[in-house]
Parts: sequence; C-alpha cells; structure tokens
Amino acid sequence: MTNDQHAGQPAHQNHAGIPLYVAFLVVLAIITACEWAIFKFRVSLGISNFVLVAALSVMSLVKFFMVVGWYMHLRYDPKLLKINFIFAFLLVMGIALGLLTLMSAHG
Amino acid sequence: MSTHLETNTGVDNRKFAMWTLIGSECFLFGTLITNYLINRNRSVTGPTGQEIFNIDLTTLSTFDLLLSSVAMAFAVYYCKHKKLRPMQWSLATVALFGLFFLGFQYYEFSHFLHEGLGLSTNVFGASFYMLTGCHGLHVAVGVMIISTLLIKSLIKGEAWFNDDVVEICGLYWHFVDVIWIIIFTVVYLFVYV
Amino acid sequence: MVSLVRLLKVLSFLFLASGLNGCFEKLPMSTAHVVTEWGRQINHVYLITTVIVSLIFVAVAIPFCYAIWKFREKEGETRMPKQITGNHKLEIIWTLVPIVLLIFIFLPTLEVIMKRAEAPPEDSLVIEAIGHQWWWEFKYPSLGITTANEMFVPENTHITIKATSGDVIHAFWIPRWGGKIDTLPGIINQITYVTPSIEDAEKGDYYQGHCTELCGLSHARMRYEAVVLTKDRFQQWSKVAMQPPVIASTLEKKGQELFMSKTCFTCHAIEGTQANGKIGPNLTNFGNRRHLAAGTLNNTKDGLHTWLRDSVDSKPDYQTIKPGSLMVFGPNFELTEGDIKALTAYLQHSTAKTY
Amino acid sequence: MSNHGAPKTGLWSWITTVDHKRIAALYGFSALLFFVLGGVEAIMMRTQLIVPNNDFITARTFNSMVTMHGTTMIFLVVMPLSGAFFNFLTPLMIGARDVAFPRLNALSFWVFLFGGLLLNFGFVINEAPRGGWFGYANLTELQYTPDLSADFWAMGLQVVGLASLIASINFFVTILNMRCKGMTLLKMPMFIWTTLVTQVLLFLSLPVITIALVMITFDRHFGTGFFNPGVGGSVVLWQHLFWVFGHPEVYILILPAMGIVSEILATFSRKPLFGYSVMVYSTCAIGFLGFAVWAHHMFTTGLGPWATTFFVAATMLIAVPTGVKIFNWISTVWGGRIKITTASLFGLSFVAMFTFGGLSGIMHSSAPIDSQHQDTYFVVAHFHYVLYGGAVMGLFGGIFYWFPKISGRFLNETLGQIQFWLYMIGFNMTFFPMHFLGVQGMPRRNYTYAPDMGWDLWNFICTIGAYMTAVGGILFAINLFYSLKKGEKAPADPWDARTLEWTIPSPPPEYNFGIEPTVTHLDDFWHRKYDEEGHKKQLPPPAKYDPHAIHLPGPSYWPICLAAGLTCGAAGFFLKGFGLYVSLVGVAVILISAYGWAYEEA
Repeated sequence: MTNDQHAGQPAHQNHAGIPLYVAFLVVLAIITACEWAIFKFRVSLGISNFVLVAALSVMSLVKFFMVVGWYMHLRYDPKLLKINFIFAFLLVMGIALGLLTLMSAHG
Repeated sequence: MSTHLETNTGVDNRKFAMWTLIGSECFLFGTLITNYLINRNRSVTGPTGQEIFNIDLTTLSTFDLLLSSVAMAFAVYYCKHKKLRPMQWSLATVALFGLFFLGFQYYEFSHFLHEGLGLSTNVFGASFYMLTGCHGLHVAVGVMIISTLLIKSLIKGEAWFNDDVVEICGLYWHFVDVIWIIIFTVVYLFVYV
Repeated sequence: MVSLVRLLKVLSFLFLASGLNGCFEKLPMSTAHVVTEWGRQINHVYLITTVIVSLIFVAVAIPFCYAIWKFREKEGETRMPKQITGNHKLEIIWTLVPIVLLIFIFLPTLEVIMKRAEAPPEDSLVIEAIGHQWWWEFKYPSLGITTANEMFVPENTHITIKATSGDVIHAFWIPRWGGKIDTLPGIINQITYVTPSIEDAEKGDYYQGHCTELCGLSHARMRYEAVVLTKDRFQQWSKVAMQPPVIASTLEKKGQELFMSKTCFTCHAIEGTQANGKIGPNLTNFGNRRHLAAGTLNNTKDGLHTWLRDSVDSKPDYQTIKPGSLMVFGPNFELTEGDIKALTAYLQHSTAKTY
Repeated sequence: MSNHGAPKTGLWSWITTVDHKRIAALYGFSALLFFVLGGVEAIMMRTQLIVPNNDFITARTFNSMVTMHGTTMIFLVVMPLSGAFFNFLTPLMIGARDVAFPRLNALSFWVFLFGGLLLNFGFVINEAPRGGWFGYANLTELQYTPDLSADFWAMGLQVVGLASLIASINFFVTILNMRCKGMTLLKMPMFIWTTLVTQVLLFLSLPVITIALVMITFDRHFGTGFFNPGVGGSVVLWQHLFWVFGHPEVYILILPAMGIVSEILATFSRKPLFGYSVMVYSTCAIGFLGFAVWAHHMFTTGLGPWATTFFVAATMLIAVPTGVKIFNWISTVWGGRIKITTASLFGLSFVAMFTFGGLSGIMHSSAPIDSQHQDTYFVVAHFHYVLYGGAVMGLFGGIFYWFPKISGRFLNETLGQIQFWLYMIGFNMTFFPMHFLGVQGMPRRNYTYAPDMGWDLWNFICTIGAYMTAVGGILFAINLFYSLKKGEKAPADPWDARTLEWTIPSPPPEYNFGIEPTVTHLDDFWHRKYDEEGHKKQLPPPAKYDPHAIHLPGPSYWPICLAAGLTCGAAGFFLKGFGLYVSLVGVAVILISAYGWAYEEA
C-alpha cells in the first residue's frame, strides 16, 4: 500500500469552518441533553434497562465518533492514522468485553 | 526537530506520535473503565453509585467540557488562519472551561468524601476515584499545556503561529473530552444497569 | 563436521524424549503413573499430543539438519544460490497441515474439558480443602471432622474437593490423581475425583500432593497427602476421628498440662479439650499422621523433637525448618528436654485413634 | 547548540548524546551488565537446588532470586538488548538520519537505566522483591509482604515500563514516517517489520500493566482493597490484568529475535528470505493473536469450560503462524550456500531450539495437560527453550553479526564458536532434564525439595549445565572487551549482506547517510551488487557530499534530568518519613526539565 502522497499540506481548508464547528456543538449539546433526559425520566417514560443501555451507548458512540472524526479531523487524515486508532479502539473493546465476561463468571 | 520534514505518510511526526499516544491512552482508560465496571457492584460496605451520584451536576460539567472542546477547535482554526486575537481568546476559553471542569470535579469529590465515600471505603470508591482522578489529571495537564501556549502567544504576538503545536494540543484536548464522554455514560448513566 | 555433531544431538533428543517418557519408575509425584479416571483421560490426551508433537519435530528437524549438512559452504565454493523468494503452494501446505494436526489435538482436549465440567452426583463426599500459609486444612462438613495435612478418603468413591484459601493463593495438586486447581482466597473452586481402589488395605495408600503456587517463604514446605482407606475402615475412622485424647500415662498427663499452659492451645485445637485455636493446624488426630509440619518431617519421636527444639531455638521471624512459620517463640520461652518428651508422648499417643 | 562544537568523546558527550547509535551502545552495554546480574541470580538458584534439602541460600533469598532473575532477564536484559538493535538498526535500515524524536530516544534510555537501578535497589537494604516476576496479588498485598520489597518491584516496573512506552511510540513513528524514498511498507527489511509489530504490542499492552501496578501500589499505600477479598476485591483480577500485558510481553521478547534471525539466515545462506510477504503477515498475525490468548496462563484458576475452550483454541491457532515462520526459515536455508560463522551458528540454533520450545508449548496449550504442567518445571523448560534458546541465542547471533558494523572490528571467531558450543551444550544440559522434572511433578519456585522424589539426578545435571553456560558467558565478556580494542578491522560490508546499513562505512558516521538513499527493490543493496543471474556488478563510486552541511540535532542534557526527576518521584513514593520530600523534589525536577526541554530549540 504505497502512500507517498503530498506531504504536510493541511487538507481540510475547504471543509471545516467556524459554522461547521458551531453546528457540531449544537448537535453534541442536544445529544447530551437527550442522554440526561432519558436517564432522569427513565421511570416516568417507562424505559427498560436494556433499552436505556442501548440508547445511551448509541448516543455516546455517536458523540465519540463525531468528535474524533471532525474535531480531530481524523476523517481527512491518511488511512494509516485511521487504522492505527480504530485498531487500538476495537482491540481494547474486545479485551474489555472478554475481561468483563470472565470476571462476572467468577462471581 | 522535524518541522515540516517530508514524511512518508504526509502527517507530521509529532502529530503521528500524538495519535499513537492516543491509541495507547485508549488502552489505559479502557483498562480503568473495565476495572470500574468489574468493581462497581463488589463493594461490601459504604455508599455506591446509586446513592451518591448527582446526575445534574455531572451533565453540567459534560457541557462545560464540550464547550472547551469547541473552543479548542476554534483556536486551531484561527491559528491556521493567522488570526491572533480570536486564537488567544479561544485558548483562554479552553483553559478557563478546563479549570471549571476541575472545579466541578473538586466539588464532586469533596461532596463524596463528605458523604463517606473515601478512597479506601470500598472497592467502588477506589475504582471510581482512580478512573475519574486519572481523567482529571489529564485535564489538569491539558490546562497547563494550553496555558503555556497562551502565554507564549501573548509574549510573542504575531511572530508565533505554530499551527502544528496548537493542532497537537487540540488533538490531546479533544481526546480528553472524548474519554469524558465515555466515562459520563459508563459511570454516571449506567448506574442503574 | 559441525552439522554432523548437530545431527547426533537432535537424534539424541528424540531418543531421550521418547525413551524416557515410558520408563519413569513409580515415583510419588510422577504424572506418568496416574490412578484415577480423570488422570487417565489427561494422559490419553497427553499421549496423543506428545506423539503429534514428536512427529512434527522429526518432520522439521530432519530437513533442517539435512539442509545445513548439504548446503554448507565447502572450501572455495563460489556457487551463487538461486535467488528464490517464495513459493505460494508450499506456504498453503504448511499452513493447512499444522491446522489439521492441531485439530487432532483440539478435539480430544475439548471432549475432556466438557466431560470435566459435568456436575458431580448428589451423594458425592464433599471435602473442604483450605490452604493456609504453609499447611493444609481438610474439613468434612457432612461428617463434622476437621483435620490437617493428611486427607483420609474411602476408595472408589466420588469426592468433591471445594478448594479455597485462608490467606494467599495456593494450588491443590495431587500429581498421581491428575489436575490441579488454584485455591483462591474469597473464591471456592471445585475439583472432583473418583478415588482409586486400594492396593495396601492394611496401612492405606498414600498419594503425595504439593502446593504449586508461590505462596511465600515456605512454599516448598507445603505438602500434604491423600490417604485412601477401604470403605468400612473409613467409616470407622470418621467415627473416632474427633474423639478427645485418651490419657494413658503420667507422661501424657504432664504433656497435656504443658500443652494447655505453654500457649500451644491458643493456636492449635484438640477436640474435647479447651484448646480451640484456629491459627495453627487441628491436632485432634495428630497421632495417626505419618508426617508433621505439612510433610516436612516424619511424625516420629525425634521428628517432633527436632520440630519443637527448632521452633524454640530459632530467632523469632525466621524458623530454620519452616522459614516464616508462626511457630516461633521469643527469647524468654523455654522448653526443657523433659517437656518435649512429655509433649511428644501426649501428642503422638493420646491423640492416636484406632480404626 | 550546533552539533559540530559538541565534544565527540568524554563522559559529557555520552550523557548528553541524542545520536541513536550511541544510545544503542548504551542500551547494549547496560543490558549486558544486567545480564551478568541475572546470570548470577540464576547460578545462585541452581547451586541451591543442586542437592535436596540444601541450605546454600535461605528461602527468603531464594524467592528474591527467583523474582529478580525473572524480572531482570525479561525487563532489563532481553527488552533493552532488543532495544539496542531497534536503536542502532531502525534508522540505518530505513535510510533515515536518526529516529523521529532523538531527545525522547535519549530520555527512554535514561528512564530505563534509572528504573533498572530502582528495581535492583532493594538488594542494598535487603528488601529485594520476593513475590515472583508476576507478583500475584494477594502475596504482594501489604498484609503478606509488609516490607518495601513489593514497592521496589511495582515502582521499578512502572519506570521501566514508561521507558519502553516512550521508545515504542518513537520507533513506531520513525518506521512509518521516515523511510527513504521508494521504500514502501513491503520493501522494508524483515527486522523492521518485527520491530514495528513489537512497538505496536508495546504501546498497547504497557498501559494495562501500568494500571495493574498502580492498583497494587494503591492497595499497599492507600488501603483501597482491589485485591483484598475481605472487602470485595478479587485476586483473579490481578492475574487477568497482568497476563493481558504478560502475553503480548512474551511476543515482544521473541519477535525482535525472529527479525534478527531472518536477517542472519538470509545473509549467510546468500539467498533472500523465503516467502517475505507471508513472513510479514504471520508476524502481524502473531502480534494480533498475542492479545487474545492471555488466559492460558490461568487455566487452573477455574475459568469455566467455555472460556477454557476459547483460550485453548486461540493458543493453538497462534502456533500456526509461528510454524509458518519456522518452515520459511528452513526454506531460506535450503539451497543456500551457508557460511558457518558464530552469527550463523546462533541463527541456526535459534531455529532448532525455538522449534523445540514451541512444540513443548503446544503440549500444554491443551488445558487438561496444562493442569498437570502448570507451575511445574515442564513450564520452566518450555519458556527457557523459547526465551533462552530463542530470544537470547538470536540476540547473541545479532551481536556477532552487527558488531563489525557498530564498532568497526570483528568479534573473535574462535572464541565465539567455543562460546556457542558451550552455550548450546550447557543450555540443553540445563533445560532438557527439566522436562523430566516437570513430568515427575517437581513444582516451580521451590527453594528446596525432598530427597525421595526421583528429582535428585536431574537437578544435579541442570546445575552442571548452568555452570557450563556461565563459563560461556565469561568467555563472551572476554571476547567483547578484547575485540573492542584489538579485534580484526572490519570493512563496510564484511558478510556481503542485503540491507542498507552495510552500504555505509563501519563504524558509521554520525549523520549515517551522506545522501539519502533511494530504494527500488526489497533487499535493494543486493540488487545493486548483483544482477539477476547473480554476477557481481561494477558498483558506481560513492557520490560526494559536504558532511558539514548536514544539520543534526544538538546534544541535550534535559533527557537525563527528566529521567532522574521521574525516578526520584517514583522512589520517593514509598520511602518512609522523608519520602514525600523526595517525591516533591522529583516532581520539581520533572517540571523544570519539561519546560527546559520545550524551550530548547532543536
């Protein structure tokens, strides 16, 4: 996989600007407010535990990848950086799930 | 050093190193979060999450960190476009909100201590303080770095527009915010799970 | 010449590995001579794996040694070898063949693991094995017996050993029964056996066990034995095991008084007397044991004498026979030879039960 | 501070060096010193075990010998010796002038050295670590190890771990970012690939051990009770966290040696490495699978049938890429023209011993067999065959192979071959009988054993073998010091090798390449020297360049200050009484060095 493309020239001049950052801020704020609301009124809204966990996990992952993708502009960086980060993230998720199942089995 | 050295991946060495450090920190916080999830229900005595967490305060501190993250994005943008005043204001906002976050955390910790949850009270407290403490430490280091950038920019003014360094600090700061997003969900919102 | 020596050495490995594996004599801790069903299953998988592994070693060693011998640089040779960089067919072959061979090992392993996980039958005799720093405590909850360092079991019975620890991590392992389990503090691990049938009915068969997890200074001195008795002798034993000591002579009487006066009772317990210390091993049926101090010394007159003498003479924190053992006394503690004789008589005779 | 004014020799130039070749020499020299220390600990243990019920050393000393032999050999010998090869060869093999961050490179050496000293400082006050190189939880808790020994172990490993973390990020960026023109990822030498995978394993697994060590330190000093079952902690959690780091760690130890052997066998068979791309993919497979097999160290803690089956399968799966690598080494040697030198002998013995070790490992990859092998001498035999017969033999091969390039002088061949045969026979005499000890049930880490168990003969033979290896070690020391001064002069390309570091004079100038090389093929140097049919080509005369025009990073004393501050902070953490002040001094030094470092222009 040859990757000797042009060097050092920031590629994101045209995409990200102040309006985009502000828009992202609003979206992130709304998601956080939703998380707070779902959690706060889970009883009155009658949300089961499973749905709560699923919804909150999805929302936090969306926020996670929004910040990583756009604020850290991983989306515009070379493929190697993406592989490096995604590999580390998935591997640690795998090991964390492994550890949790092993330790919960232990009681 | 390697300022704008022609590199194979087109990414500056220091930025690549920061991303590798972020990969490594993923494992650091991954282990801490796993340790918290394992230990949160194993306490024998003392208060646990359900009795002690105050979700409203924590949501506020999450907003606060979100704002500082956006301010950091502004700072990086202004630095690339050589706008001195806006960059300095953004950096100041980042540092300020970082301090607010640390203030929230200080208040939360003293409140928990007052409620009787010390480091050695129970295993839940120990793993909770280790996780949020380690994250707080990273926020403190971030605030220190950003304030040194701000001071350097105030002294040097127009002569100093090192967008590489500001961008790398931005990466670090955004990562610290992203970790808080996960901690906020896993620790505070999964309390009844 | 050089590779010839190498060839000899590799062949000697093969001879040593296969030859010796078979002719291990019947040694107390040998994993080759197992007596229980679980041990036989392990050795069955063990044999399959050893055969496959030895075959692979031969299949690798012979071409390797031949290549070194054939393609070594002779005097003044300037042949330029063909610059082969790879061969995809070969790569596929030596990826698939190992996978197939490993499946031959994996299937019997899986079978044994799953058979091992079956729940024990209801009437299984439950024995609690509790590891302490450097001795073993065995409790029989259904029979109300507490003993130490020698685990009496009936022959041909299904037993369930619930292993846990009172302080650090130890490991319960009787090589000739097969398979070990870690005794973790705060967690109860379980290992089940069908005890072997008996060969020497009169004295009972002794199977050597050893703690196999580093547990501090005297990890090497933490041994124990499983004693297999015939079913009816075991019943007799379980009835008499917890009877109080029988004082038969004045020497034993003096021994008992010494035992109660010289702080022995604060650590050790003997049923039927006011000694009920929990720190040290339970000595109710000490007389029937072949060894003392967890398999360190023989339970004879001079064995106990050495043990008592050493625990009095050594400096407080470092007992020479069993380093780190808590049975050490400060400088102002004194045991005369007469005291030791009396204590020996009391401990070895009055606590001995007949079964 | 332009570099031409800086003094080239003298202590100060060594303390403030940021040249990757000098740092490699520092790593190599301190690793060999710790090798002597680790060897002495091994000899003490073997002498204690020569006869049953021996009292050569007390149980307490024996336990600290076991612990420090394991910790020293793994963290202070094999990793830094591989680090020496990373440092020296990575820039040279990828055609770079230096690593990505030269001062960070110096920092990781000094942090490693001070961490190693802190780890061994326990011997000075007779509180050397005694909890085993893995420091299982409950034993290292304050209740069962009341003195400072476990703190020395935990803090020393934290500092050494930090050194490896910094170095791994540095080399990861160097390899991926600073390759010369034309050298794509699949044209890099095999050693660079194993280095790259090792760095990924390092910077992903080290944080896990850092957290585990912080947890045990908190348990001991702040009473947190993570591993105290009384308050709800679990001792198994330590084992999990340790082995999640532990297994990638053992691949970190073996992969560099595999890379070195790939280079040695290719050069001395005068043939390219067989199946280069398959070797690359299997190295990556080993690296990735390394994270999925950790619980095969814990089969006997009662994981339950399904977890045990998963880890049995994963462990067996990892044997496949390892087997592929062994077959590729044999095919590399097949049809070549093998030149027998000490380096090639060590390379060939690596393949033989590592194969045997790997196969004895497969035996206890199956859990039922492991329930008989766990914590017996069979496991000791297995990992010594893989680590000693594998990593150490491979690294010695690397020393004999690259010594001419590093110092400009050959290591003496006759001394080398005598040492090789002493090692080969001594090593097998020590560790082959341990298989029998394992099958006959001798448990590990026993400071003595009973006489009537049938272990006496084998223990005696092992000890004699250990003495033979010690003689080999002494011979190597003599060889090293003799050759440094009076070894035969070495040309630039003594072995007619294939990689870029042989294109420059030996010892290489400080700026490595006058003109940055361009690479067109894998093993580019070979293709420059020989045409397709293997006839020697006429090499063009080297191009002229002005050495003074090359800008090199100036020496800097901040790395050693920062390292001293870090270790001071760590050491102060557990010293009674004045410990807090030592830590505060350490933190102050850290802050000053960090700011001094940042404001030091390159």
